[in-house]
Order: sequence, then structure tokens, then C-alpha cells
Amino acid sequence: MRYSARVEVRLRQGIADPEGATIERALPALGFDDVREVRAGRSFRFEVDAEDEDGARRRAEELAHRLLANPVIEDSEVEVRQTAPAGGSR
Amino acid sequence: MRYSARVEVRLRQGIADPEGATIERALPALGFDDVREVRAGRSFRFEVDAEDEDGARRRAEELAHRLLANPVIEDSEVEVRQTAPAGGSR
Amino acid sequence: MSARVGVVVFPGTNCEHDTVLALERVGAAASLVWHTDERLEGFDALVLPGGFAHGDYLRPGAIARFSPVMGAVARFAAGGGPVLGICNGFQVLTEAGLLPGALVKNRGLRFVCAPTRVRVDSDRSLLTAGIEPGTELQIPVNHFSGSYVCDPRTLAELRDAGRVVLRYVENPNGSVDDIAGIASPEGNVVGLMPHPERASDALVGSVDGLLLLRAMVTAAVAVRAA
Amino acid sequence: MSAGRPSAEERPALHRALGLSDDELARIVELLGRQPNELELALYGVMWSEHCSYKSSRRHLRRLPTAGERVLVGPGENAGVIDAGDGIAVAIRIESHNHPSAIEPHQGAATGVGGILRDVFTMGARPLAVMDSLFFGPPDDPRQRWLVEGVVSGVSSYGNSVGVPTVGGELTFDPCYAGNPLVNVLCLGALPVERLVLGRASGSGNLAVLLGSATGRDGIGGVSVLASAGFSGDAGDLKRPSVQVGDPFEEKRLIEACLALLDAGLVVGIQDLGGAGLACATSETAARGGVGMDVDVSTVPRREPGMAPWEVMTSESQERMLAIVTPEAWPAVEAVCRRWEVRASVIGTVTDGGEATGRLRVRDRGTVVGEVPAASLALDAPVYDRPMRAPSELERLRADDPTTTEPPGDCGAELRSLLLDPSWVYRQYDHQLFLNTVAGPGSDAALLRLAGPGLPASERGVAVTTDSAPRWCAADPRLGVALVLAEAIANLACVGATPAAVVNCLNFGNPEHPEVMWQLSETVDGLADACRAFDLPVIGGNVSLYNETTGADIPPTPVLGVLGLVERVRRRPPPPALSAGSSVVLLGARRVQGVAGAVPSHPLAGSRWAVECRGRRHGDLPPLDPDAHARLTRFVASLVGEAVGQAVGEAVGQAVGEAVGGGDRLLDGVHDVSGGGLAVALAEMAVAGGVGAEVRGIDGHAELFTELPSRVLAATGRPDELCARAAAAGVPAEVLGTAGGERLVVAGLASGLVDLSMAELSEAMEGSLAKRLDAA
Ligand SMILES: Nc1ncnc2c1ncn2[C@@H]1O[C@H](COP(=O)(O)OP(=O)(O)O)[C@@H](O)[C@H]1O
Ligand SMILES: [Mg+2]
Repeated sequence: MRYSARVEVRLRQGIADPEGATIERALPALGFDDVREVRAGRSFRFEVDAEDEDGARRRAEELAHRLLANPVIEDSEVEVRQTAPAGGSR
Repeated sequence: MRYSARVEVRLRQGIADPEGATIERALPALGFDDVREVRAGRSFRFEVDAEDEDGARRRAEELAHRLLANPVIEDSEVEVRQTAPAGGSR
Repeated sequence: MSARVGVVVFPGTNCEHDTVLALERVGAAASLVWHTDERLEGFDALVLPGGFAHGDYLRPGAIARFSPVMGAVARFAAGGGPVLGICNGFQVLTEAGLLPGALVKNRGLRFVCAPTRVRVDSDRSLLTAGIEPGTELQIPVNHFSGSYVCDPRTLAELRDAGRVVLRYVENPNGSVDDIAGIASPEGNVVGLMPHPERASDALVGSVDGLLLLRAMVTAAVAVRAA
Repeated sequence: MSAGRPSAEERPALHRALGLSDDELARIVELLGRQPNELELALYGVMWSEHCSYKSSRRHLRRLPTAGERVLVGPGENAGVIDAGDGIAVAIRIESHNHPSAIEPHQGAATGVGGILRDVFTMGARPLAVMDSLFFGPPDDPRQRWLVEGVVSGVSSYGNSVGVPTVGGELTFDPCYAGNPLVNVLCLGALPVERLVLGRASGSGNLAVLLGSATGRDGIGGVSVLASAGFSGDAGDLKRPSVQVGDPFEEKRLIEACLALLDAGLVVGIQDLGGAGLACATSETAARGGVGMDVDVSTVPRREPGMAPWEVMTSESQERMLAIVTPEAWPAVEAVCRRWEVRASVIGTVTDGGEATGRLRVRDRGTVVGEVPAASLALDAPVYDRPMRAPSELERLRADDPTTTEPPGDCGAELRSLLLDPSWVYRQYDHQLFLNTVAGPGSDAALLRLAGPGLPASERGVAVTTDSAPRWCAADPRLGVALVLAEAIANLACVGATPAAVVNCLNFGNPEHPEVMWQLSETVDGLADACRAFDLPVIGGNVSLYNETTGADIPPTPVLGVLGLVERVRRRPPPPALSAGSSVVLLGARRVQGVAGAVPSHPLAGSRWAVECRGRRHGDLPPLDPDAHARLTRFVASLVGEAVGQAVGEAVGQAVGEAVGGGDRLLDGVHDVSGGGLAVALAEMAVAGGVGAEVRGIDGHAELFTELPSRVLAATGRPDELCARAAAAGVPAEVLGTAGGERLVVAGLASGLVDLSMAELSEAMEGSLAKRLDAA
């Protein structure tokens, strides 16, 4: 089966996030003073072939840990859902 | 009320994604030949004060369009959920 | 006999030629090593030069650390061989776990190419052996992700063991504790963000980088003799 | 297209949607002897666009002088090339990326850098330096800040990552560019003379090989939509053009692979894919070589499913090259590409002989889906003689001269408002890679050691500068562009270089406006005359038209890139700085010469003072005397060149900027007088040297702010000797004052003009840009 995975990689709590802070500083001037606690991260989407959803999730998590996130500074969050039978093309 | 928002910004369909493509090229060597169609994006999390969920979503979408993404090349996707009553601190 | 230094080239590396030139200026025999090579016999020291390995996509160094050469680099380092990572090379070494911590985006969120002054903080490394701590050098930086971070325990360890080898006099990127370069516990693996090879000729502004490279080359020859 | 699809004939409006006029369609029918199909029409649409065909400007550009002793390749190829000596050739090219940068500043600028690099390594040259000329509206507005941030980060991320230093450029803020920013990029490269290759195909049966990225729907129709349609002013109702995303990592590998192929002699010809993609690369290489080409679109690696043949042919996907190789060389080509992880695919063959001669044939899985004469696409585009008309108010505007009508004000405050430090920009650019940058951004011109991987050893240097002055060109395009060339030559002289060649990027408004065509024509004539006067060839250029917002054209903005050579580079040139104790000497005439009374001695028309401090854009520009200018700049170049060429001896270890002269140096510092006049030049030198100065006897605000050309400020420890040598060279010279102290004091004949502390000056200078941009 083929699954769609989304991995969100975020800076760990306690690690400074200058990007989020910069956006937050710009907000009041744009009229967004109702927005706060901005944190910037990265997201990855990909497709993975696996026997079942658990298998797909395990692979996505493995990829997140080994490559997509740097555990020294980042956390990751994985979501998986089925798309199409294996071998199906887009 | 206070809501948590997550905005995912991705390159529009059809726009080249060199980062995703480079990651994908590296995968077989890492033993991930079951993964493909890698697309890289950015994600943002923030809190927004609003009357209701719809209002929060509208603000988050506005922020996504005006600041976080450039619609010429990027799409954005917004998710919102309630966190705590307005004024409550985390 | 002059030290034989291997300069490791990943796709996207761009400071390899400059690094070879500077190493030659301090009497080393430098040659390029392609990232798929796994044989590093015959080298007295290795340098991972600056640039944008794999375009710095994902994170600087994140993909490069999986290159075949990196296993050999780790073995070389474990055997006490001198390994120097400059800028992108430093990022690769942290991603590969050969040095602790990580390099994140500059505080100002902008690329910085500018001369900086750095202070030698410890002579307990291959790069600073024989250089009086406190010596100030003018060496340029050139990076987007050069802000060094690590957890408090690591920081304490680095400090206590004299493993912070260089500090910025004026911090250009928000590095914790003004850290510009660190060493492994044995001092044979060193990473720094400033580019000593860019301070290797008066014609381009400074020769202070030669001091560091000379120390490394001297250390490499000594290791071989031992 | 394939059978069953409607022919173009059945869809009469199609050609117009593709940007072709009815007359152009008629011409195509005549050329083909039949109606074109959709694919063929698309090919003509992109190739005959203004951007690719220069149809409005071509007949004017022919008037530029292009010949010169050192010229190896002139205009018409991907880049101009000159012989720099010692077996080294230098390639240079400038191009605009204005319209893409206006809607996606980061990627627009990034892909601009990528494109200009390809033009240069196509010639076999290793790109060694980039420069960027940027024009925005005032940075106090959030949209302009977004543009500046985006463009600068785009140049920075692409240039730094691809591994080519950005060694200089220009930065202009003017409300005229608020709706239509300009982003011009220049690239300079060097090659061993024998590696020079041209973008042409030859040899029947040779293979057309596509290198680099997979092809997607990037920028399809982009050439015509992006480059040939003005902005309506409302981004919302723009037909959404697809902007490309650049991949500097792919480009880096492509550079290395292509140079390796050329070094090994594996290619017969090579051409980059830029605007109009494969349509352009295949037809141009075939047309230049006088051969035909057979391309099968099904063999082109795709990034997206379902692309039609016309999409494949016109896609502007970035980071691709077309190489012509012999079948025997193909395995070796594949091996080189594999090492650099560059995709290489045979997509066609060169045809020659019989009815194939000169034909571009497009196939899809073998079936011919279109066939046209290659030269008809590449060379036979219509050439327009568009109507031109001088602005009706020309006389009145020339008479409206601020020199006589604007009263003096607070010179100190006005000086402060004119100071701008572009280091906020260039600190974001790697300007040191290759260890060649002897004088980098912050200098009048960049001076590079002429060295690089694979080049023969040489002590020579190459200098390069980009210059422009829309404020001059708006007042008088013909004289304005001549003054710009003069300034560029002066900038080169300040780093010791003798000018050798010119490239130009002509940024203009809508060519359908007769005034714009007049501006273009005047500019070309002014440039042609000035180049002849200074004996300089134009070896390349680019034209960007339709720079307008809601009907308002930008001022004529020719940007010149001028290349200079230095015999021997052993030391850094004297910096544009004062040093304590030296005398401040003005080289060049202090006032307009001759015709007493007829012309004001210190004209202010077109000056930054008039435009920026007083909002006055008209009047009569100061005159240019090319002979006097040549004498001055030759003198300065020889003085600086002498210093730069001196053996270094025991001097290794000196700090930055100290590598010149002895104890009482003949030349401590040097800087040409340009935008903002003497006032700004003095202030910049004071701030750079960290020392004040006292200057006396200045003839009022007009002498302080005039941009009268042909003047250079020198700081010297030996004023008498300097003045004597100047006199011997036929160059006027006068001691204006002395450097030292903590204030910049300029006294007029009767009263004080400027009295500012170094702190005030530094603050005005350093804070100016950073503060405004970081204000967000
Ligand atoms: N956009 C830019 N990119 C890089 N360098 C720049 C840019 N703008 C200005 N500079 C550098 O700043 C210095 C001052 O620029 P400018 O005032 O235009 O010089 P000049 O008047 O001598 O032509 C030059 O060295 C120039 O190369
Ligand atoms: Mg100048």
C-alpha cells in the first residue's frame, strides 16, 4: 500500500527561534496584535510504500529521526494516511 | 478565546522543489527506497485570540496570505484548534 | 617532510581550492578527496572545507554526513588523526556527531560575510597548539548558519576542558558564549566557523589564518612521527 | 500538434494570445509556406517575443561600436570575451531580471543570478564574480522593504551557494522604481584562451544532449508574459505567471560538469537554456552553425506528467544546458556527468544535408509534430522601427535648471541625507571566494586577481564596475549615458585599471511609447559616441523593455558594466579613505572650463542634491570633455597601478588597506567624485578612514554638490610631488585641505558650509540603510 506522510520539524523548546521572533515583531505593524507565540519550523511531505499504516508510520518516523530532524535541536511530529494501492501512479 | 494555529506553506504544484528533490536523491543511499515524492515546506505555529474558531481561522488565513506565503509560488494550509480561554497564559 | 593533507570535497563544496592554496602556503602537500572515496590512507590530516555540501538543503551538513567518505573520516579521527572542519565542514562534523552541538541560523537571519576578530581561547587543540591564549586574529566569516548552540552540560564540558578554542571578540551570529570554534576531547578534531584560508594572503586582507593552519600542519607531522 | 488537434488556422486568435501580431503571423505563414500548427506557433511566440528577439531595439543596437583589439567574441553570443593576456580570456555579460523579481523577489533575483552564470560558463569560462545593480522605491515602505530583502536574499542565497563571489554592485532608491524595481546582474568569468567555445551545432549525426534539471512547466509563456507585458498595477488580476525556483546546487554541479567536459574536449558546442528554453537553445545552436536539428520531446526528462510537446519546447525550467557531442564522445560525456550527479540525456541529433539542412524538427516518440527553419526562429524575427518622439516639453525642461533657481540650504544636513552605506547589502554576499578579491564591495571598482582553478598563472588583475545614473539619463539620455561611462572609467582608474570593454543593460519603459523609443535611441547614440571617444568596444548587452506601472515608464536606465585590466597586482590599491595628516588633493578641473559665463561653473542639474534634496529632475547636465577625462583617468590609473604593482618585499603581514607606499606616501587614498559630488566623496573618505578633514575655499553649495565629471580626490603625503606629476600629465590638481581631527569641516569663500563630527557622519552613513530596512 502507499501512504502519504507529513513530518513537521520544530526547534526544541528552549532553543531560540529567531525566525518566529522576527515574524512576531513584525505583526503589530501589520495589524495582527491578536497573534503571538510564533514558532517557525519546516514540514516535509512524501509518499511511502508499506504493508500497513503502522509500517508506514515507522518508516516515516525513522526517516524523521535519521535525516529530517537534528535531534540536538529539533523535535519531529509524524502524520500518516493511506493514499492508493502500492504501485499506483499519481 | 485563544486558539492554536498551524500554517503549512508549500511550493505550489508544478513549481520545482529543489530541496525536496535533493532529499529524495539522497534517500536510496540511506536505505529509504520506499520513499518518494518528497516535498519540502515550511510550517508555522502561533496562538491567536478570537471570538470563535471561524474567526481564528480567518485571521490565520489572512496572516498566511499576507505574510507567511507568497501566493505566486506557494500555497498555504491552515489548521486551528482551541487551546485556552482568552487571556490565559500557557 | 611536509604534511600530506586531504581536502574532502562533497558536491556543493566550494572552498576546496582556496583551502589547498592556503595549505600549500604553510608547506603542506594538499590534495582533493572526493566524497565517495573511502580510503584515506596516506594522509596526515584531513580538512572539510567550506561551501554548501548538497546545497545545504535540509540543514547544512545533514545530507553530507551520510557520504561514504564520512565513515572513513570518523575512523581517521578515532585513530587520533587531525581533522579540521571549516564553516560548512564544521557543520558536517556536528551533524556527524564528531563534534557536539549544532550550528543554527544566525541571530540576524541573514548571511554574514565580513572580517571578524577572534581570540584564541585554548591551545589544547591541533589548530591552536603553540599559540598563546589571548592572541587576537583577524579572520573573516562567511555563513548563514553559524550560530553555535549546545545544551548547558555540553557547554560546561567544553569550557572546563579547554575545548572552546576560538571565541569572537564581537559575536556576529549569536553563538552561545561567543564560540567560534571547538575541539574534541582529545583536541584532534576541530571545527570553526571563520575561514582561516581567507586570511592567508595580505593581498586579500589578512594573513592571520596562516598561524592556525601552520599549527595544524605541524601537529599533523608530529602525530605521524609519534 | 498530433493529429486530431485543431490547427492554428482553426483558432485564429491563438497567435495573439501567444503575443504575435497579425502581421507577424502573416510573416510566419510566408516563411513556412503554410499555416503553422500550435506547436510551431508557440515556438515563434516565444522566439519572436521582445525578450528573445530584441525586435524593438535591434536596429538601434547595431549602432554600437563592437570592434577592438582585444575582442575575441562580441555581441550576439552568450557572453562577450576579451583577451586579457597571458593566455587568459575574460568573459562578461549583464542581464536584467526585473519582472520576475517584482513578483517573487527572492526567486526572481536568484534565477537571475543562475541565468547570468550559465551565459558565462557556456563560453567555457569559470564564473569568478557577480555584480548586482538594484533599483527600488524608497525603503520606508513595507512593500519596498519586502522587495529589497527578497532580492538581496535571492542574490545572496544563489550566488553564495553556487560558489561565485558577488564583488560589487549598485543600489539606487528612487520613487520612480516603486512599482517596477530593477534587478540587473553581471557575471565575469575567465578561461584559458584555448578553451573558448561557441554556442553552435555542427557535424551531421552529432548528438544534442540535455544536461541538468528535469523539465517542468516552469515559466511556460513566461518569456512573453513576464518580459513583454507591463504591470497593470493590481497584482490580483495579473495572469499568474509561473515564477521559477532556482537550484544553486544543481547549477554548481552543472558548472563543474560542463567545465570538465570542455577541458576534456568532449563537446563540439554548448548553449545554456534561458528564456524560451529548448526552443531557443536548439534553434540558436542550429542557426549559428548553419545546420538543422532533430529533437524528440519524449526523450526530455520531465518533472511533471502530461506535458504537451509545446510545453516541453518552451519550458524555462532552470539549470539546464544543451551540449552537442559526437556519438564517439557520448560514453565519456556520460561518465563525467555521472561523477557530478548531473542528468544527461540525448534528446536529438544534428542534421545537415538534403532537405534537413537548417530545419528544426520536433518529434514526439518519433512522429514529427512540428518543423520550421531554425534560422527563422533565431534570426528572422521582425525588426521594428518604432516611432520615436522627443518629449514635447524638452526645451522647457532643459531650461528648468536648479543650478540658478534653487537657493542654498543647510549643506551639512543635506550632506547627511545623501549618505548611504550599501554594506547592509554586500555583507550578505560572499565576496571573497577564490581568494581573488583584492578590492571588493566598498571600493570604487572591484579589483580581482586574474586567477582561478585551471587558469594559467598570471600576475594580472581584472577590475569591474557597474554604473548607472537614471537621474542624469532622465534629464538628458544622450549625455547622461556618456557621463555614466565616464564615471565607470573613473571608478576603474581608482583601482589602477585601464578600461578594456563595455557591456550594457538597457532598462526602459514601454517601447510603444514614442518618447521611450526616443530615449532608447538617444541612449544608444550617446553610448556609441562615448565608447568611440574612449576607444572602447561594446561586447555584450541586454535590453529590458516594458518597465512601467499603470502607464508610467521608468526613467531611462542604462546600466553599464565596464571591464578593466591591471598589468600586475602585488598589493592592494589605496582605499577610498583619508588618513590623518595627508593632504586632500582634487585631481581634475574644479569648474566647467572655457565658454565663460555661458555655462554655470558648477552645474547642479541631474545631481543627487537637486533630485533628492530638492525634487528637481531637469536642467542642463554638466558637460563631458572626453579628452580631459581620458587624461585624468589615465593619470590616476597609472599612479594607482604603480602602487599596486610594486613588489611586496617584507610587507607580508600588513593589515588591510595599508599595502601602499612608504612613510610619506604619494597616494594614501583615492576616490572619484560622483553621486553627491565633492561633499559625499569627502564624507565617504572621512568615514572610511575614520578621520576628519578641513577643506577651505569651496565656492558655495554648488561646488560642494555638483557632479561635474572628471574629478578624483586623492589623499597624499607628498602634495607637491603629486601636483607636479599631475601637471606633467596635463591634469589640473589643487590642494583643497588636510585630513585629520574629529570633524569634517568645509569652509566656503565667505562662510562655513559643513561642520560635522565624525560621529554624526558615521551615524548618518552606517545607520541610513540598516535602520530604514530593519524598521519593520
Ligand atoms: N547591490 C550591491 N551589491 C554589492 N555591492 C554593492 C551594491 N551596491 C553598492 N555596492 C558596493 O558599494 C560601493 C559603493 O557603491 P557606489 O556608491 O555605487 O559606488 P560608485 O559611486 O563608486 O560607483 C561599491 O563598492 C559597490 O560595489
Ligand atoms: Mg566611485
